[in-house]
Amino acid sequence: MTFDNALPLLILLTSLAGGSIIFLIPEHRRGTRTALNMAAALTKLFLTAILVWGVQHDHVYETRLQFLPGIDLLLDADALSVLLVSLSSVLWLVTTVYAIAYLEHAPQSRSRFFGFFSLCVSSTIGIALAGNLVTFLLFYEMLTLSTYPLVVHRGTEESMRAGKIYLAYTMGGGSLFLFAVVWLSVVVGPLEFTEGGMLGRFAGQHASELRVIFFMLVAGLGVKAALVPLHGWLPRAMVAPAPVSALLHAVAVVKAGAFGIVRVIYDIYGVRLASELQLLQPLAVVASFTIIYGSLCAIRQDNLKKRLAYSTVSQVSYIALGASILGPLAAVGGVVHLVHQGLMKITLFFCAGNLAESLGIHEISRMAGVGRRLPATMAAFTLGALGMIGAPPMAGFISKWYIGLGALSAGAEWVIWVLVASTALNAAYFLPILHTIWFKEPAEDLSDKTGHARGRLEIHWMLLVPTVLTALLALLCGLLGDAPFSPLEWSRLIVDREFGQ
Amino acid sequence: MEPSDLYGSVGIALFALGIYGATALGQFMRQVLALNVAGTGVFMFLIAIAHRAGTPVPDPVPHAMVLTGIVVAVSATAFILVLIGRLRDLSGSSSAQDDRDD
Amino acid sequence: MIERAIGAPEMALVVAVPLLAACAILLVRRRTAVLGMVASLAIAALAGCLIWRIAQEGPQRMNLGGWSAPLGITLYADGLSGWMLGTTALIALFVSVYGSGYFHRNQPATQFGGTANFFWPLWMFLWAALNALILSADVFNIYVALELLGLSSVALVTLSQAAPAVSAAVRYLLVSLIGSLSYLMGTAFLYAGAGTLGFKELASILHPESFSFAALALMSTGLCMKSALFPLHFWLPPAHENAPAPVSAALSALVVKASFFVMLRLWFSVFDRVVTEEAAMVPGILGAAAVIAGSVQALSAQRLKQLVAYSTVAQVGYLFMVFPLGVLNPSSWTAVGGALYLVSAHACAKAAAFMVAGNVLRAYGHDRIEDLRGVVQQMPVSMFAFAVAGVSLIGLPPSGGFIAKWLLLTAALEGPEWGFAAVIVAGGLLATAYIFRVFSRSFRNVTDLGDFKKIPARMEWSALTLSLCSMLLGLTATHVLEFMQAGTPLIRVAMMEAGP
Amino acid sequence: MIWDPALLTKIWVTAAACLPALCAMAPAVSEGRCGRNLIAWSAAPALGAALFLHDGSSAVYPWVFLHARIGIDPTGRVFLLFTSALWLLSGIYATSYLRSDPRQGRFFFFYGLAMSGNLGLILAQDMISFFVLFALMSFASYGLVVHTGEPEARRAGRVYIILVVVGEVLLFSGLILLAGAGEHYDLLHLAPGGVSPAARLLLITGFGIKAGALPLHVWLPLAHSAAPTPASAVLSGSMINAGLLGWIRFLPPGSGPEMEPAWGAALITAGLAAAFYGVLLGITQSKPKTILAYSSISQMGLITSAFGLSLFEPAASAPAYQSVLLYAMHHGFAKGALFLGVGIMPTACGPWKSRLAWGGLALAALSLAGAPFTSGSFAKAWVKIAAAAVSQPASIVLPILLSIAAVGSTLLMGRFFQALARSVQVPDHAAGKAMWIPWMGLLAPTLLIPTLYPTAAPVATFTIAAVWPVAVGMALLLLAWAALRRGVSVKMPHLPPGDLLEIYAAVFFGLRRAWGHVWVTGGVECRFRETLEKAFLKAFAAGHALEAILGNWQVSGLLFLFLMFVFYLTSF
Repeated sequence: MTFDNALPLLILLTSLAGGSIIFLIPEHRRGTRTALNMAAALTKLFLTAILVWGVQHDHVYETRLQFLPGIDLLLDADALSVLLVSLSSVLWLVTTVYAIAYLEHAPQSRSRFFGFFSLCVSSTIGIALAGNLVTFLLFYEMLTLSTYPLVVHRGTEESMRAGKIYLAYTMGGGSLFLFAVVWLSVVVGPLEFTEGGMLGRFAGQHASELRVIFFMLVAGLGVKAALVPLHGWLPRAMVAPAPVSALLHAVAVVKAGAFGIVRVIYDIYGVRLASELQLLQPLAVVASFTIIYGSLCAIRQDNLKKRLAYSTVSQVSYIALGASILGPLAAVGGVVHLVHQGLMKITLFFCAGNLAESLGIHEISRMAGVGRRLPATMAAFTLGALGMIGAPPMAGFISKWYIGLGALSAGAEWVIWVLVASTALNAAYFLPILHTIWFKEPAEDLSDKTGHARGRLEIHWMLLVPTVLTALLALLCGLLGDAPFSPLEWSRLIVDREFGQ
Repeated sequence: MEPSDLYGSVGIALFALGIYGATALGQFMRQVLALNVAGTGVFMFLIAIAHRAGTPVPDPVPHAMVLTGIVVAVSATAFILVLIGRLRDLSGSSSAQDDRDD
Repeated sequence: MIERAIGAPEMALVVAVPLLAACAILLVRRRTAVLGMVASLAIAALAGCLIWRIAQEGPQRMNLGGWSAPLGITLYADGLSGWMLGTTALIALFVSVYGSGYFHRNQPATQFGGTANFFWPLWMFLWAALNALILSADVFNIYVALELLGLSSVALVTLSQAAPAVSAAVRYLLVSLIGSLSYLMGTAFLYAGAGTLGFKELASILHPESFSFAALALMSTGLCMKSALFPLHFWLPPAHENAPAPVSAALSALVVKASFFVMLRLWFSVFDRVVTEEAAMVPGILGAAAVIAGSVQALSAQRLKQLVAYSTVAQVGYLFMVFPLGVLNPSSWTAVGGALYLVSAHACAKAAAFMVAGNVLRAYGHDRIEDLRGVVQQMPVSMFAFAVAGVSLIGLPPSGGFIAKWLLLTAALEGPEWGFAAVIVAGGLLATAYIFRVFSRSFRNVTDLGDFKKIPARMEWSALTLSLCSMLLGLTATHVLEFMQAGTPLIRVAMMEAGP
Repeated sequence: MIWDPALLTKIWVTAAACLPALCAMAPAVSEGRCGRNLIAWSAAPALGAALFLHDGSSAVYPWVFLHARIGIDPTGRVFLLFTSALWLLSGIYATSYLRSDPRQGRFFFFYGLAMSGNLGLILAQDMISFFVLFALMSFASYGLVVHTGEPEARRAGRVYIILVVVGEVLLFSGLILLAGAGEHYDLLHLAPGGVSPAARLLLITGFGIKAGALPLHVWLPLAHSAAPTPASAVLSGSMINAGLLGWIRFLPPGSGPEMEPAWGAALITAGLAAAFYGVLLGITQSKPKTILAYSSISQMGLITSAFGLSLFEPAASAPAYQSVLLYAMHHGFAKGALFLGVGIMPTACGPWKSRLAWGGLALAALSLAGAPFTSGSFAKAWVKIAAAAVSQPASIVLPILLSIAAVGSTLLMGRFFQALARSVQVPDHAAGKAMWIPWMGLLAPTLLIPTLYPTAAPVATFTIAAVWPVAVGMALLLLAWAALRRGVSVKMPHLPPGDLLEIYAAVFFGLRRAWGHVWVTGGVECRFRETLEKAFLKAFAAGHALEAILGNWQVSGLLFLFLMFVFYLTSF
C-alpha cells in the first residue's frame, strides 16, 4: 500500500484513533488529553495540506478495503472531498482549542466529550472522503450516533429531549437513505462516485425508479441538511454546549447532509441525467422555501442560539439551491457556500458561547451594550453577521453572487428574488442584534460571571483566538476571493471537473 | 388393514390428543401428563413403522429411536416434577396462569 | 468410545470435551471455575482448529465409532455448521469468563454462591448439546441434541432460585418438550416415508408428498415454538429475564438460534424440493409481525433485562424472514448469508447486552430503566458496551448487524417482497427507539447516585469485547460469506452451480 | 528600482482608497487625539491623487474580491476632488467639534470606514469593488447617523439601515442581471445598450435611494439632521453623490445611437418633481438641518434631471454631462459649508465672529440659490445650456421650470435662515480655529470654482435669465419678512420630517401585525407531535393487550396447532 493509497485512511485515523484513546484517558489528566487532542488535530491538518497539494496536482488518493461481496469500503479524495476535509480539519483544530477552555468548568466527563468529538469529526472526514455511496452511508450513520452524546452532553432534561428529537429525525432520515441506497444498488449495481455522474450510462432506463430513489435519497439527506419540513431537530439541538453547536452547524451534521445532496446530484446522478429526469426543479423549490422559511422563523427568536440555528436552516439550503440549479456558476456558488457558511456560522456560535460563558447572557434582549464589554468577540460577531446577510466583501456575498449569476445563466430568474428576499430577511434578524450590541446602553452590569477574563483580555485567550481567527478567515474568503487555494478558486476547480470542462 | 397401521394411527391420535392437552390444559401437572401421552403416541407410531412386511425381523432403527426417546422422556418428566414441587414450595401455586410476572 | 476417526478428530472432540468436562466438574466439586475456564479454552481452541480445517480442506464428515448411518452416528461440518460452531465458541468462551465473575464465591449476592458449582457442569452440557446439534448430520441426532439443550438450559434458568425463575423454567421446559415431541413425530414420519434420516440421503429422496408435508409441518412448528417465533414467544421473556445474566446471555444468543439453525438446514438443504412459496411465506409473515410486536413490547418494557429479552423476540423475527426471501429468490444465498450473519452478529450483541444488564442489576440491585440515571458516569465501560451492542442490534454501519440487514434488504428488494424491506427498515427504527430509551435515562446527570456496588472488571470487559466483536463482524463480511459457502450447503445454489 | 513611477502610482492610488480604513483601526487600538487626527487627515492622499495623478493611473489586485481594479478617470477625478476635500475638512472640523464627546473614538472609527468606502468607490473600476465599497460606506455611515444615541437618532438610524438594505438588495439583483452569465465586471467599458430594462430600473432605484430620489428619500431628512454636524456634511455633501456616481458608472450617458430618451424623460420628470417637492416640504420644516436635508433632496432633483438630459438627446448629452459634474461638485461644497456653518453658529461669540458666520452662510446659501458669480450660477447655467440644446418643446419648458426651481431654493434658503436665527441661542463656548478654518476651506470653492474650473469660463452667468430667479426669490423673502414684521402670522402646516415615511411605517406595521396573526407553524408542529405521541401510546396499549392474550396457555397452544395446520396446508 503506497503512501498515496494510505493517505485518506491516515487522515481518517488521526482523529479516529485519537478519539478512541481519549476515551481511556482518566478524567483528571487534563494535560495529556489536551496534548493528544492538539497533536491529532495538527497531524490531521498537516496531512490535509499534503492532500490538498496532491489533488491540485492530479494525484490519485484511494484506499480500498473489502466490505461486502461486490462492494468495497472506498476512501477516495477528489476535489470536492478535499474541500470538506480541509474545512473540517481546520475547524476541528479551532473548535478543539475553544472546547478545551469552554469545558474547563463543566461538571461532565471531558474525556467522553472529546472522545465523541473526535469521532464526530472522523465521521465527517469519512463522509468527505467516501468514494462510493455505501461508504458514505456508513460514515453518515456513524455521524448520527457519535453526535448524540454531544447533544445530550449537559445531561439536563431539555438536552435529553433535544437528543431524543435529534435521533428521531436523523435515524428516520438515515433509514430512508439506507432503503434508497440498497434499492439503487440493486437496480444499477455498485455506486461509486464518478465526476459527471455514474448513472450517466443509464440515461433512459428505469426513469421512474430513479426518480423515486432520488427523492428518497434527498429526503434522507435533507433531514441532516435541515430542509423544511425536516428541520425540526436543528433548533432544539442548540441546547448542546457551544463548541458542539458550532461544529454541528458549521461542519459536521448539517454539512454532511448538504454535502451528500451535492454528491448525489453531481457524482451519482450527474447534472445532465438529473435535469433530464426533472429532479432539480423541485429540489430548488424546496431549498428556496427553506431559505425563506428559516429566516422568517429566525426573526421571531429571542434566544441567540435559537436564532442562529434557524439562520443555519436558511443558510445551508443555499448549498442545495446552488447544486440544484443547472450550470457551473450556480454550482460554484453552492459548493463554495459549504465553506463560507461553515466559517461564518462557527464564528457566530463561538461568539454566542463567549457571551454565555463570560456574562451568562443567552437572550438577544439582554445583549444591550455588550460590545463595550467584549469588543473583540462582538467585532467577530459583526463580521459573521454581515457575512450571513451577504454584505460585501464578506464571504457570504461571493456565494450569493455566484448562485445569482448561475440562476440567471440557467434562466431561473426567480431564484434571484429568493436571494433578494433572504438577504433582506437576514438583515432583518441580524442588524437589530448589531445595533443592540454596539449602540444600546447596557441595562445590567456586565461584570465577569465565571472569571474567564484574564488580565487585559476580555475572555480566556483560548476562547477568543478561535473566534477572531474564524471571523478573519470568513472575511478573507470574501476579500481575497480570487486568491489561489481560496475556497472560490477551489470550487471553480471542482466544478470544472464535475462539468468536464 | 394390518395391525401395524392400526397401531400407527392410534399412535398419531394419541400424539394429537397429548399435544392438545399439553397446550390446552391449564395446570402444570396435567400438562406434564398430557405430554407423556403424546410421547407414548410417538413411540407407538415408531414401533408401528418398525414393522416390515414379509419379514419377522423388525427394523432396528425405530427401536433405537424409541429407546432414546423413552430415556429422554423419563428424565425430562422427572426433572419437571422436581421443578413443579420446588415451585409449589416457593409460591404455593401450581397453575400456569396466576403467576405470570407482571 | 472413539476408536477410529475418519475425518477430523476435532469434530468428535468439540462434543466430547465439554461432556467430559461437565462430568469432571460434577465429580471434583472444587475450583470449578478454573476447570470450567480451562475446558472452555480447550473447546474454543478445538472449534478454531475445525474451522481452520474446513476453510482449508472443505466440508468434513465422520462416522462415530466407524458405524455408518442409519445405526451409527454421523457428524458433518460444512461452512454453515463451521460458522455456527465458531459463533458458539466465541460467545460461550466469553460467557464462561463472565460467569466466572458472576458466580464468583466471594460475590456479595450470596444466593449464587451455592449454585456456582452447578453452573459449570450444566453450562458444559449446554455447550456440548449445541456443538452436537450443529454437527449432527441426521434428523434424529438433532432431536437428541435438542432435548439435551432444552434440559440443560431449563436447569440453568433455575439457578437463580426465585419463584418467577422457577415458574418460567417450568413453562420453558413444557414448551421445549412440546416442541421436541412434535419434532420427533416429524422425524418418525420422515423415516416412515423415506426410510432414512441422514440429511444427504433425505435431500435426494424427498419429494412433494403428503408424508413429507406432514413431517415438514410438525418439525417446523416445533422448531418455531422452540425459537420463540411470534406468536409462540410468550415463554421467552420471563425465562430470559429471570435467569442469571450469563445464562440469559447464552440462551438468547445461542439456544434460540440453535433451533433456527436446524430449521434453516431442513428448509434449504433437506426439504428444498418440498417447500412451497406459500409455506415459506408463513414464517416470513410471522417474523415480520415479530419484529414489530417484539420491538413495541421492548419499547414499553419496565426493566432492562425485559427490554433485552423482547428485543430477542424482535431479532428472531428478522431471522425467519430468510425463508420467503431465500425461497422466492433465485439466488437465495444473499438472504441465507444475511440470516446467518445476523445470527452471529445478534449473538455477540445480545450476549453483551444481557451481560451489561446483569452488571447493572449487580451494581445497583435493580434494573428499572426509569431509575438508571447517571449510570454512564459510574459504569462507562458497560454502557459503552451496551451502546456498541445497540448499534449492532439497530443494524447501523459498520456493525455486523448492518451487513446482515444490508443483505436481507438486498434480497428483499431483488425479489418482489417489498413489505419485508419496509419491515426491516421500520424494525431498525424501533430498535433505535428502545435502545436509546436506556441512554436517554443513563446519560442524565445526577449528583446523588444510588448505592453502587463495585463489580469485577472482567464482567464489564467481557461484555465490551463481545460487543466489539459484533462491530468487528462488520468488516469481515467478504471472507465470512465466502467461508459459509464451503460445501455449498444450499441445494438450490449447488444446483445452480452444477447447471449451465 | 524602488522609485519606479508605476509602482509609486499604484501605492498612491491604493493608499487613497485604503488609508482611511487602516487609520480607522487606530482608535480601536489606542484612544487618543493623534489617532483621530490621523483619520481626519487620511483623506489627504485621495485629494492629492485627484489633483496630481494623471488619468488612467490604476492599480490591479487579481486576488482581491473578484479581480479588483482601482484607478483614476476624468469623471472619477472630479468626484474624488470634492469628495476627498469634503471628507478632509469635515474630519478636521469634527476633531474639535466632538472633542468633549466621550464616544468620539467610535465616531471616528465609522467615519474612517465610511470615508474609505466613499473614496474607494470613486476609484473603483470594476463592478464588484464598486459594490463592495458602496456597501462599506453605507453600513459604516449607520454608526455616524445613530452616533448621538438620542431617540430620534436611533429612529433615523433604523430608517436609514432599512433603506440601505433595500438598496443593497436592489443593487445586488441589478448587478447580477447586468453582469449576466459572463464573468466580466469592467465598469469603464460598459456598453450602455447592453443593460436590460429590469437591470436599469433596479440600478436606478438602488442608487436613487442613496441620491435621495423620490419616493425613497424618506431616510434623508431624518439621518442628515440627526447625525452630528460634520457627519451631516459628508452625508449630504459627498455620500449623496455616491448614488449619482453609481448612475453615471452603471448607466453611462449615451453617445450617439444608444440614447435612452424614455429613461431620460423619466429621470428629468422625477428630478424636477423632487426639486419642487423638496422645496415645498422643506419650507414646512422648522429645524435648520432638516431644511438643509430637504434642500439636498431638491438640489439632487435638479442634478437628476440634468443627468436625465444627458440620456435624453445627443445634442444635450455633452453639456448635460458637464453640468452634472459641475453641479455635483458645487452642491457638495455648498451643502457641506452650510451644514458646518450650522455647527459653527453656537460657537460664534463676539460681533466679528458672528458677522463672519452669518456672512459665510449667506454666501453659501446664495451660491446654492444660484446667485451670480457663485459656483451655483455656473452649474445652473450649464444645466440651462443643456436644456436649451434639446428639441422643442422641452427646450422652452425646461429652462422655465429650472428657473422656478431656483426661485424655490432661494425661498428655502430664506426659510433656513429664519429657522437658524430662531434656533441659535447665546454662544456658550469659543470654538478653536480647527472648526473655522475647514469651514472657510469649504466656502472658498463657491467663489473659486467659476474662476478655476476649466469648463466654467465660457459661460456668461450675469444674464437676466440667470439673475431673475434669485432676485424674485429675494423680493418674495423681503415681502414675507415685512409681513412678519407687520405681525401677519402665517400658519405653517407642520409635516413630520421624512413625510412619506409615516405612510410606509403604517403599512409595514400593519402587514407585520397581519403576519403575526397568520403565524401558526409552531402550533401545527406541536399538535402534530401530540397526535403522534397519542398514537404511540395507543400502540403500546394494544401491544400489552395482545401480549396478555398470547401469554395464555390455551391461546398459544391453539396457535401452535393452528400453525401446524397452516404449514401442512400451505405445503400443497
